[in-house]
Amino acid sequence: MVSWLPTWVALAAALVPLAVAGGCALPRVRDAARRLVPLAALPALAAAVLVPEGSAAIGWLVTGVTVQVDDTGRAFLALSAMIWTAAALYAAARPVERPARFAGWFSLAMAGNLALCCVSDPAGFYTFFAMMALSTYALVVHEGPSRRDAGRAYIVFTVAGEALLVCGLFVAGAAAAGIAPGTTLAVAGTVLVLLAFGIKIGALGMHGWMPLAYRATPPAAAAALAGSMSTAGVLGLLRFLPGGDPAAAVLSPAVMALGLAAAFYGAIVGVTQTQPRVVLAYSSISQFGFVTVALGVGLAEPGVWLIAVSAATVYGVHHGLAKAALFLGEDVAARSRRRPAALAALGLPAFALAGAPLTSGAVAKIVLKEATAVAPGVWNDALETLLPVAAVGTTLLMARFLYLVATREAAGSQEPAGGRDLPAAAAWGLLLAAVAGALWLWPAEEVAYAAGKSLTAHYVWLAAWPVVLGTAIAAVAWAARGLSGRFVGVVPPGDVYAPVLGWAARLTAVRDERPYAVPKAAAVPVASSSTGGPTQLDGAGAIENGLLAWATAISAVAALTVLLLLLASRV
Amino acid sequence: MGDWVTQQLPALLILVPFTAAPFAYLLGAGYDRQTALLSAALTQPLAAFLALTVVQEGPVRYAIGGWGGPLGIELAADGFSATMVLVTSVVGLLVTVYGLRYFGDLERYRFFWPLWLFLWGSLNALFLSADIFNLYVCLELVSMSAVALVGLTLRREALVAAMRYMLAAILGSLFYLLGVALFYGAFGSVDMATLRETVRPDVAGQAGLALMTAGLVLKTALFPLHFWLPPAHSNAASPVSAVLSALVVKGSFFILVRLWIDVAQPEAFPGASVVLGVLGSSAIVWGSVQALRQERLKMLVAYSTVAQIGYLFLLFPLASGGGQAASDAWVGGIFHAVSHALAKSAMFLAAGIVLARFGHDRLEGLGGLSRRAPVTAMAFGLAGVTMMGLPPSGGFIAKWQLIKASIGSGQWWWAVVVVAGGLLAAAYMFRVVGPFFAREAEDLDDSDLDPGPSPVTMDGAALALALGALVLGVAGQPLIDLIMVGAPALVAGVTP
Amino acid sequence: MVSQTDLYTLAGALLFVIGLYGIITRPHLLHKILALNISSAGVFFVLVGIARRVPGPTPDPLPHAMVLTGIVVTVSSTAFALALAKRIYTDTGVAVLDASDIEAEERTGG
Amino acid sequence: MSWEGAALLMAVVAPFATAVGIFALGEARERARSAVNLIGAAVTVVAVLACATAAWSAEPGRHAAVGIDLLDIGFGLKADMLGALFAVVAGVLWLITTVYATGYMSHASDRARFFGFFSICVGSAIGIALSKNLLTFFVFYETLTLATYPLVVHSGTPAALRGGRTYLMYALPAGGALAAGVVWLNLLAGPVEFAAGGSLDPALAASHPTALVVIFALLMLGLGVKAALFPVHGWLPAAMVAPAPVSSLLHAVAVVKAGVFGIARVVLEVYGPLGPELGVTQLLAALAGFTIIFGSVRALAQDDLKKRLAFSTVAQLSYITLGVALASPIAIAGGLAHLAHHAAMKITMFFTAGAVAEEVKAYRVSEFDGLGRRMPLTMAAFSLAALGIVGVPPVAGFASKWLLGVGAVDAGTWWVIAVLGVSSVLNAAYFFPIIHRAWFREPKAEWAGGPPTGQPEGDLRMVVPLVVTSLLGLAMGLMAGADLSPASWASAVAGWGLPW
Repeated sequence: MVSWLPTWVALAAALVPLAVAGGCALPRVRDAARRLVPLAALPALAAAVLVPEGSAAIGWLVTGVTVQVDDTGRAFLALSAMIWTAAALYAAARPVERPARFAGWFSLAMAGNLALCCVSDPAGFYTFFAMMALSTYALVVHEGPSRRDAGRAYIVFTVAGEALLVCGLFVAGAAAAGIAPGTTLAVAGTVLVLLAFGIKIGALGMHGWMPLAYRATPPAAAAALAGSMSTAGVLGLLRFLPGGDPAAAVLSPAVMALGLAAAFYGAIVGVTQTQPRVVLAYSSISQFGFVTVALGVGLAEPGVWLIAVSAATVYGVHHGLAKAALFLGEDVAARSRRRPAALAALGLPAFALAGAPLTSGAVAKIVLKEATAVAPGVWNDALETLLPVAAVGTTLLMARFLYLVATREAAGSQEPAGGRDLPAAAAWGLLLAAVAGALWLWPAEEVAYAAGKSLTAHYVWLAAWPVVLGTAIAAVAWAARGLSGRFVGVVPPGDVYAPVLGWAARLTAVRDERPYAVPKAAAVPVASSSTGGPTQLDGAGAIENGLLAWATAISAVAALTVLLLLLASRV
Repeated sequence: MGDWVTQQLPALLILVPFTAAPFAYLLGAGYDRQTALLSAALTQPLAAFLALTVVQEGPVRYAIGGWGGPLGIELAADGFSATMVLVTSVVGLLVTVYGLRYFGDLERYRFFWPLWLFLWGSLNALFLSADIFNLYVCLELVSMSAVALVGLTLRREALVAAMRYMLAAILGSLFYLLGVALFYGAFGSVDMATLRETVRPDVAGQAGLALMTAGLVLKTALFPLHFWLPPAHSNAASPVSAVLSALVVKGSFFILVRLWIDVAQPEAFPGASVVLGVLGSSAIVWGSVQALRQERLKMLVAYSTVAQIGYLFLLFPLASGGGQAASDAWVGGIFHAVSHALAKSAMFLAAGIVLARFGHDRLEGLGGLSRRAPVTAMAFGLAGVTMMGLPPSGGFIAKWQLIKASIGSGQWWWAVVVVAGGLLAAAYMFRVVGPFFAREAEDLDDSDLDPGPSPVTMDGAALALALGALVLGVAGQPLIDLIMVGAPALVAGVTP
Repeated sequence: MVSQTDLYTLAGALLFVIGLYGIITRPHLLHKILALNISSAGVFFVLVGIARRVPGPTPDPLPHAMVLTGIVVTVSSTAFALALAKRIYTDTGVAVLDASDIEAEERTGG
Repeated sequence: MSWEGAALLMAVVAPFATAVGIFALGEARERARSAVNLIGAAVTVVAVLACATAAWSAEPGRHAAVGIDLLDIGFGLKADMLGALFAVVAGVLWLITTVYATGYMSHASDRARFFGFFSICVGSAIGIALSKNLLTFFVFYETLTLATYPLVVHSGTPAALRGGRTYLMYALPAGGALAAGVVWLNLLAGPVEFAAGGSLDPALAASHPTALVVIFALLMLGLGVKAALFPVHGWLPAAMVAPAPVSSLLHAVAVVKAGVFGIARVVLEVYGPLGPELGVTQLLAALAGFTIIFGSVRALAQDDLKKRLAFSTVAQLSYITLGVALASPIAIAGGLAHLAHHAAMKITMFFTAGAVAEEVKAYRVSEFDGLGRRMPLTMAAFSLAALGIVGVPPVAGFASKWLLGVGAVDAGTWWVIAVLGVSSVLNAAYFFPIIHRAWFREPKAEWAGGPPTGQPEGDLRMVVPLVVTSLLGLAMGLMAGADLSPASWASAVAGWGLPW
């Protein structure tokens, strides 16, 4: 570690892609800038490795930004930088429509994602989080037949998430400014933060966008979205959940229950899907369920939060790398002339996700288990029983995914071939290498400990049996596909949210209102009046005509005189 | 020399126009306008000088020919008188300037000049009179010249309007004279300074005051006795309308104020002042409602006068209690008279230009005025600011004072009337100003009749009057000082 | 006890009211002008009576001066009114103020 | 007279003098008129900046002031930080708008009238900003009311006249209510000066509670019309028939902000602690909260872009009112910062609406498909501003929303947080579709190729100002924490040191 490197350099390095994005917007230099995108995340990667721990406040920036480099942030920064680099390399090798534009938005999202790993204050985090989330919209709708539905789903959930987040962060921001919110407000703020980042990680009930967006986004962007940007939600939760605050403990059971339910729900709905990327989306929903469980455990007691943070970080990194590799691999397999080889290579991240022995998944599951082991009371037993079952589900999902990829052509896919296969494969290969090696090379002590532990026979068995069982069930299902086929496609991608999204669309549809220039009525005909008064006689006019009559008027003079005299005589 | 002029000021203010009037008639075409201009140019500084003298040296009294009362004629000028003389001179000068080009040397308008000078002199005499019989004579002089001016155009509507005006005016004078007779019979004097000491609220005093009030109310066209005003003011030539609305109605109002606030104490006649206030309020509402209904510009402006006169009468109930509130009401009422005089004359002068340009004054046919005659439109609009009582304008200060007096004297309901009247005024003002900006109506008018851009003197006169009303809103303090000089005891309690 | 002055005053008031009645009810302009003159006469009556207010044989001269002035004013304004009425009659064919008066005028056969 | 006094006078007089010059030069002498206009605007900017400097360097509570007395009414100006904030916003944006308007109005008629009244409006707005007491404020406020009318009806079409009528039907009764409130308050409490922390005697709350509440209601009714508070907001969408520069500077900045600025003055510097004590500011906050939601919902379905922007303004103005009405210095800072922030962002959007209407004759949101290719800079500026309004950092809107939210926590009002959240969603719901259409929909055939070759995408006199204002909005947000940023300035006004 180089101690003289100031902390803010990390943020500066993370924001390098911003300059690239700017270049992509300028007509003159956009083609040159586009070529720099694969290099844009490298400074951040270097910063993740080199910048020493520390924090610094940049007072003038937005509402004051705190740059923070710590182990958690470093892990996420490294993860994101790796995924973005691989995704950018892959994108450079594949043709997309309007490449400069794609590169611009891609870099902008990258900048946001990398920068948010370097800040720890609510407003600063929100700034980069929003930069990432909103520019991703452009990536989601960039091309492809299903982009409109995907875009709508994505933006609706993102906007809701941003709004929830900012509200939740108000409480955090107030706390940072030295204002103690009341207990109710504090809990409400925590709930809002949970919901907001829950959307990003597709937590149960907030997952509706994920299948649609994952399906439509171009492969490289999808890899970044699923691998890195969703995982940023985990970082958000780690940064802003009030771990250690007794007030938040009340939420712990709900969070754990939600996570567990997501783990199963994702698996069950996922296996019925017919498109590989949708399966991956439901896999993400399921996998982030595990992370959610860990965080729920961490909320329960002040002492266990740090364990939960560690578990969530490791699991997040593991899942992110594997998922990104799956997305790129899915595209490689679809375009490759050597599909079996591609399928074989896809097996690595698939098994890793399933938690097979010797993979990063096995290590991550051990770290996770450390966290769930400290869950309070009955939850401890429940998690111990149910998480391996959920792992079976993950295996099933992976099997379903591989099956769909393998049989895709049979399903009539008409993906255009093109681009340079070798650089694309190389980019994917880099990611595969990261999947294979990351957790074994992780410098943190607890990870190394878990890695060592995963090689022991007991843990190999613990990791292996759900995979074996899952594979067996998959095989049975395949064999009995007449029966299991009935479940295929029963749930549409995005499941329960389809009607909600339609409603949102109607809400913002323009309504053709009456234009300004509509003649009100025909002009009143011009009439001349010798007396000069109005031509139309209404009540007021009739009375006035009466008053104007000579006899009335002079009588009124007399009446007034009498009235004044009468008033006088009273005295 | 300076001293001599100072002493003779009240007399000079009457003599100059009265002397110029026959000259204007006798010299005839070609010289009448110059004569009028010369007279105006002399009278205006004299009025300003009088105001200055009054502010510096207090009220002025002057016995014509050295003959004092009871048989001789005495003139007196306190702050109120000087204010009215001053505003008359300002409006008069600008109307004269406006009239130079408006009437030109048209033969049938040649009587304007002598009549107008005569009217001016009569008004000055009225404002400077020290006794109530003299006021009767002045009232008649003012009425006769005003009636003649209304009939000046010899148009049928104008003649009928003049006749109606005339009968009402004579009748009003008779009521007034009867009251004067009763006063003299009961108190043995017509001199206001003497009456102030001797007047009692006995039967004769009550009856005399009631009769005088009725006659003056008729001549001021207070609702519901406004029947003669709209036809007379709208059918007269525009400079005449300006003078009538701005100054002539203020003449009889001036006497009312003298009688009620100065001579008789309103608390001696409690119900009556409330009646006047109620009628004033009704005038505000009714005049505005009628203005809203009008289809012709000058009718609308005339009804606006009916409404604005109403504010003046709020002075009576507001001042009746004395104290600070009375003082506020005094300033507010007179300030209103002044700013209304400036603004209303500006509006009629502008209306005159409109009539000339369009050949008619139907509201729906005035589209595009702001393009065709921007200065005219602006003069009208600025005058409207005062009419609505919006700041910064004299009208605002006046209403401000009136509202203050209402709340200060615990009679908040008059404040409601004042505010509502402002809103109604805004409503009818924008009925006029709105179409100025209209575009589609431009094609409607007959541009063959359009005499082209109006002369600078006409536009300038209208604009100057409107600006004057606005300036009062920010730099009105000297005028307020003037108004308070020698103010009646009832309202002089505390200097605001 | 009704004094001489009061008698004059009451008689003058009566004349004034009679004139006023005529001004209100008679549609023809000439009638109105004449009625006005009757009212003026009433006012002058009152003024003349008031001259007796001072004790002693010599009446107060001031009301007489006022009456004289008033007569001058009334004469001239009557002349002016008559001229105006004539002009209106020439222009419109009738000598009335309000359109509604035309019928009334025809009824009374003015 | 001290230099501060001279600056104060100059800041107010310069625009009025400009108006006189413009009227005097008339329609024909266009170059001279434009020169006078620009010089006047530039002088005004210098003067308001000088006022701001004076306010910045003054000791607390001791402001440079000038004035005249009439009756017991002291008319006067002072340079305090709150006033300087609004004055600088109005002055600087006027200069920019002048450039824009020169381009926008280049084919219009009656330009002398237009620019003349425009100058009067700005002068009144600056007068409002720098007024030292309620009466002076009222005078300029009413001047502004009137001077705006000719601008609303400028085009002279029946629609414009209708819009003008609607405007007056709201503005004039409001003026009446304001007048009544001002007079009453002056009678009750003597001349009402503006002073930080409130100028009313606390004893009044005990002796005249009902009167103070009624007066507050009258004042809010009067000010609320310009501030477009529900239910007296209806004129603003109707007034959108005015030319774009009017909508931009007046209906997004000067006129409407005069209303909220007045509310700020009354709530903070007249009523002060009496407001919460009497319970009136809580009601005001609730009304503002409702207006935020209401305006945003109404904006949703508007196809006419300017109307959509107008309803957005209705909602956004209430952010300011809401902040001012909350019992927290942080929220107050947020509200006041929004005064400047919203100005920069909304003016950009109205500039855009005008530029687009002039260049490609598109007036409706549904006509914006692919416009980003035809007018990339313009639409980029628009998008940036829209993001800002939605509250996306680092554009300015976020900073004010952030302060408001943190302030709401500080004040313990949870519902404000909910309002802010719902409003953010709604803001996105009505702005993102426009951004989506402009950038992500297939362009019309004639736009697909981008701007005409070799030419800029529009009249540069329009494009440059709107890019400048959008960058201003970005800078205000990006550097919200810096000294002298509107947010810091507002925090200083609110008496709250920023924690960053």
